[in-house]
Amino acid sequence: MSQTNDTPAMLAINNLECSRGDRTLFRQLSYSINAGQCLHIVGANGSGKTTLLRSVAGLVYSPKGKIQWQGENIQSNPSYQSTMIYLGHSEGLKNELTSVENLEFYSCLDGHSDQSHVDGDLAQMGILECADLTANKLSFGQRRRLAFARLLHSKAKLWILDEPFTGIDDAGRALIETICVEHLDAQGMILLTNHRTLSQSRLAPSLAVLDLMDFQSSLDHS
Amino acid sequence: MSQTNDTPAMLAINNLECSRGDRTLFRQLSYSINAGQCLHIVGANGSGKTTLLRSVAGLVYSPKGKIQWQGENIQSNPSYQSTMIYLGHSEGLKNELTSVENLEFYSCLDGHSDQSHVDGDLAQMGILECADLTANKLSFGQRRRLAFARLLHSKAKLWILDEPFTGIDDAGRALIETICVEHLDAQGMILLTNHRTLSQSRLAPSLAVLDLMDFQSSLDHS
Amino acid sequence: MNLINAFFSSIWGFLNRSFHRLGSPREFFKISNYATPIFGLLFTVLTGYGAYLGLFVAPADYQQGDSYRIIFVHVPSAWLSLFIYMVMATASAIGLIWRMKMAFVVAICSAPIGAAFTFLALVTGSLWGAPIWGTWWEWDARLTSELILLFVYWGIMAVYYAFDERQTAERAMALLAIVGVVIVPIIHYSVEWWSSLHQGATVFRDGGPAMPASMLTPLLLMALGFTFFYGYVLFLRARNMVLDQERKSRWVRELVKSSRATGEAQ
Amino acid sequence: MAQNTFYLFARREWQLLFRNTSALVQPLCFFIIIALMFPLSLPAENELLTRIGGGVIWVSAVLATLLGLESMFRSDYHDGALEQWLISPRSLPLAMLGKVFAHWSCTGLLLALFAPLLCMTFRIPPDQIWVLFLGLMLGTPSLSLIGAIGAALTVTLHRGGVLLAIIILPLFIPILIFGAGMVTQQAIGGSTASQLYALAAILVLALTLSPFAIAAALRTTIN
Amino acid sequence: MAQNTFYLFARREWQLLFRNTSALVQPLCFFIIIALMFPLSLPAENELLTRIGGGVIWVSAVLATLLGLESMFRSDYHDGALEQWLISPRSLPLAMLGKVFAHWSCTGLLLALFAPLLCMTFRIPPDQIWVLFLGLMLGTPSLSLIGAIGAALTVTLHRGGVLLAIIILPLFIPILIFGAGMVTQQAIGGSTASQLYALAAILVLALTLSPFAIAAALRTTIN
Ligand code: HEM
Ligand SMILES: Nc1ncnc2c1ncn2[C@@H]1O[C@H](COP(=O)(O)OP(=O)(O)OP(=O)(O)O)[C@@H](O)[C@H]1O
Ligand SMILES: Nc1ncnc2c1ncn2[C@@H]1O[C@H](COP(=O)(O)OP(=O)(O)OP(=O)(O)O)[C@@H](O)[C@H]1O
Ligand SMILES: [Mg+2]
Ligand SMILES: [Mg+2]
Repeated sequence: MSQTNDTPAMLAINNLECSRGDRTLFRQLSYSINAGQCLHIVGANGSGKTTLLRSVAGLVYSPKGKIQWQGENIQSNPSYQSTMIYLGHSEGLKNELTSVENLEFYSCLDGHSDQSHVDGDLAQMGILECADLTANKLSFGQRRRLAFARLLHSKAKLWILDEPFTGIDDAGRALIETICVEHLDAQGMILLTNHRTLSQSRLAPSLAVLDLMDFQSSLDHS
Repeated sequence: MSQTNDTPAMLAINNLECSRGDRTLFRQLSYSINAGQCLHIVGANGSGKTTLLRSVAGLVYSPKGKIQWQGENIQSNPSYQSTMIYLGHSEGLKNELTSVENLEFYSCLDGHSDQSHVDGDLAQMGILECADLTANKLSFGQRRRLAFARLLHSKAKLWILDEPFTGIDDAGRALIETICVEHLDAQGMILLTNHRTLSQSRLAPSLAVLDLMDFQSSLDHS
Repeated sequence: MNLINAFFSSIWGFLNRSFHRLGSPREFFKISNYATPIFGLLFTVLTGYGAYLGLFVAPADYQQGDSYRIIFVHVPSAWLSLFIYMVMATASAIGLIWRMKMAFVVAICSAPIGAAFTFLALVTGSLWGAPIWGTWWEWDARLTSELILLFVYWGIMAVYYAFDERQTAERAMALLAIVGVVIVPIIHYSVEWWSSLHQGATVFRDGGPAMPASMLTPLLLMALGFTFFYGYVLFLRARNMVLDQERKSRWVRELVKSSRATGEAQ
Repeated sequence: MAQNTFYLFARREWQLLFRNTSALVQPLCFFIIIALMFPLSLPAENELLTRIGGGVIWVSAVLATLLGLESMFRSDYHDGALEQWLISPRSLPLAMLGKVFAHWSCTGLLLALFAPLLCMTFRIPPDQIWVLFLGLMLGTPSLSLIGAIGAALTVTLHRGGVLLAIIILPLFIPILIFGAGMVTQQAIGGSTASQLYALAAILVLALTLSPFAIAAALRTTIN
Repeated sequence: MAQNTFYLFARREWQLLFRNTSALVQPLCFFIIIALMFPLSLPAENELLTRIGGGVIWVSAVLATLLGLESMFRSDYHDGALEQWLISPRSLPLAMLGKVFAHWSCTGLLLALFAPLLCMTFRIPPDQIWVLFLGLMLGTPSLSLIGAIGAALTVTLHRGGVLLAIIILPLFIPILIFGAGMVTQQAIGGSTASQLYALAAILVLALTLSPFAIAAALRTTIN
């Protein structure tokens, strides 16, 4: 893993080990990400990608290893939390609220005092026609798009995206890629998983790949 | 749509129209599928693919149009229900039961009197190591694989699969394609959606594509 | 023999046809154009005459004086609260079995009216009970089961408004209405099954009504009048609902257009 | 295959219930706690408790059943299992009968078996305890069967639990009246036969009709 | 921003509650129905009802609160909203206080306001009604606050509802004893001050501590 040691990395994972039940998923995982980088985590089903992302988001705590943001531990660190967004398989949308209301809530939660951008965001994600439908009526892909609309005006530096392209059609995929590229250009960071290679995508230039396999092989040695 | 009118189609969709709320999703959709065919339904997010599949599965009832299986309406038609399997986004797995128990239940439900094949099925889907984990501990991809294990010994002729490849890694995708091809070779039928084209996949030879766009354009004329 | 057969089959045919005509929202709307004012008129005449007879002509009760006159409101509204429930349950069953849209409309439009009559029966009953029994509320079988009927009505309305897909809402409501029908015999027979404060069957009982004709006539007139009132309000509500449900259909659009045109002409 | 369907669903439900043994005794605990709340919140007089004890136990049984009903179909709805039952060729009413039976065996049956013990702490005389037990054995299956209709109707709704209570409690009330009435009758030395027959009639009705109503309700709400 | 968090979460909860207006009156209906079950299941004597009325209303209030608690965090857990709150920079205790406040305003507050009417049908004398009302106003917020801790602890569990009831009801019992005790005291002409102070003390404690307990419980159970 090529790391330049002179500039302090924004996000540093140090010797992380994650276990679930009796099973150790990966061990001695170290990696750091700098501004403008996109890290693509690959691995077979059940290899621990989601667990890694959730650890970095602070949702799973593992006693072994360290995850640091600008030199500070991420656990209950508000300055980290306010600069990080995690989007996983469950989108955190309330079925009873409309698309607009859902997005407005997250916009408030992310600290925007003004919600006028919400309609524009929905339009940009191509779901303006569903603005007043409650979320349980949305199609699978429309839900995913709604969840991603939150990224459009976020001030977060670090995006953690678990399989962002599931259920999204080709147009949507291009859209999300564009949004990600813009974020990276603005010195943002992305951590994502995807089962297909991204080397053909627009993200390729700033892409780094981390294969969880590499940290499982060490399991056999020990 | 090229249809040979002399052999009666196994599954015939006739002038189907589906609406949700005030919106008509598609109209005058007619299509028939014969043994050994795989129909790939394409369309943008929210165009109504899932609704179409659920209609064919008998979960959504639309008063306009007809869906027939071997000349009989599919509504509460046990002989149809016993030859059809629908796998959607929610897998129907009980979080509190282990993989084996979940699979055994569905095997019983599908009418198998003997459950000895269950372990082999799990092994074939590459999730034997999770056999005794309760389903809530499985990773996203492992859940999907478990749901697909049900297909391995099913006697159903018609498989209705909504985005079967979501969350599944490359090895799993190859596996599922193989299973599908075998099913088609045994004169089975498949109805599926997928956001990526399948023309490169092993399913290509028996593939037909139905674009929902074609049945939306007619909406503007009326 | 043939004649009788022909007679019955023509009656059956007529019923069948009118059933189907009523089943179509458009036909219903046409019929209701005439029926609504007729029902309204009958309601006014019958209730007016009944009230006149009841309040001014019928003699005062030798025990209760004039306070008994509340019977002319209490009994009809109590009867109607049960009658409307039966109508609602029947309509629900028809809707579920024959997938008939209008039946659901009738059922769901009946619910608030039925609830209102139940409420009226409760209020008039307790107003009447205050002087007669010396208490305005008692936890007795008839009174309590009538209160439960009010909750069943509310539950049915709550279920209808809890779903936002109309088809689902209608069918769910209909199912509940059918299940809830057990409450009706319980209310009706409660006075016999449990010893109750409330008096037993007075009008429809073996051996004829235990009531002088001077009281019975206004009572029956009022009951008939209330029934027409129910029909009147039902038609009004159902018309609104049908228009709303069919707002996208051609005949409603034409209706709107033509009424606009006449509005402009005037 | 028909008998199988009943057994298949009952077994699955038992599997789920026995998975965490604490879930198994929960309705029972709940029943006891509710019943015990009354002695705590009433003026302390022995004779009062003996008089109202039967009623309190019946109310607690109804509430305990109600609390268990809420979750009856909810998780099956959320994880898509319900859909699978709907489109399976198995008879849905029979399947639901199996499910309700398993459910009852871990709530109503347990409550009924335990109620006599509770009665003793309220110092209810043995003849009344016997009547109460009989009433609960006849009444609780109807509660589960009727309640399942409500659970099926509200399964797709947010905050369905409270709506469930509102639509179902009025239907429970006749059973409650007959069941508690039996105890009161016994206490004053009257005949309990009419209430007993009424409870039995309700049970027969519920057993034959409610499986179909549950199935119809599920077919209505899932689409 | 701090005040905002409270308001943000309270408003969201209200939005959800007001979405279907029937959900709003449901806890109230439930309260009434429970309270109604008693007169139906007890021997018919006027004086009996007047004596136990206060206790019955308190028990009903506790149960109505309990039923509403079950769904408090459940849907937020299933749709992933809870995760998002946990990793947001907002103060979680404050957010939870907002949520509980909105929840209480549509359950406990409504119940307390409605209880006097119910009391009248039980023929409870006005001075006792007043005491009961005061007790409910002080007691129900504590019920909601303490109950939310239990709801947070059991949110990830299948059939959590019943477990919730079991771990929370014992904690509710002190409140119930003081609240119902106040009414009994008033009935026999005693002083109600000590119970009043106890309820107030519990409320202050619950207000200051339980938001942190709720937040801690959520952090523990979600991972
Ligand atoms: C809140 C209190 C009351 C309620 C809820 C109530 C309810 C009812 C109901 C539901 C019926 C219709 C029964 C049926 O058709 O099967 C009815 C009928 C009747 N009620 Fe009441 N009632 C109340 C108080 C009273 C009082 C105080 C009186 C007078 C003493 C009274 C006199 C009658 C009479 C004479 C009938 C007609 C009986 C018949 O022939 O069916 N009710 N009431
Ligand atoms: N009540 C309603 N009113 C209007 N539109 C509705 C309503 N309910 C659902 N819809 C719309 O119906 C469509 C349902 O689409 P469906 O789930 O079949 O799409 P899909 O083709 O499977 O999409 P995806 O690719 O995202 O899975 C969505 O566009 C949704 O917005
Ligand atoms: N209690 C447990 N005991 C043993 N293994 C467990 C336990 N809980 C979870 N696991 C395993 O931990 C892994 C979790 O994987 P995770 O969800 O991170 O996978 P993933 O790489 O995201 O997979 P996918 O590609 O399917 O999303 C799974 O393999 C699961 O089987
Ligand atoms: Mg994953
Ligand atoms: Mg879809």
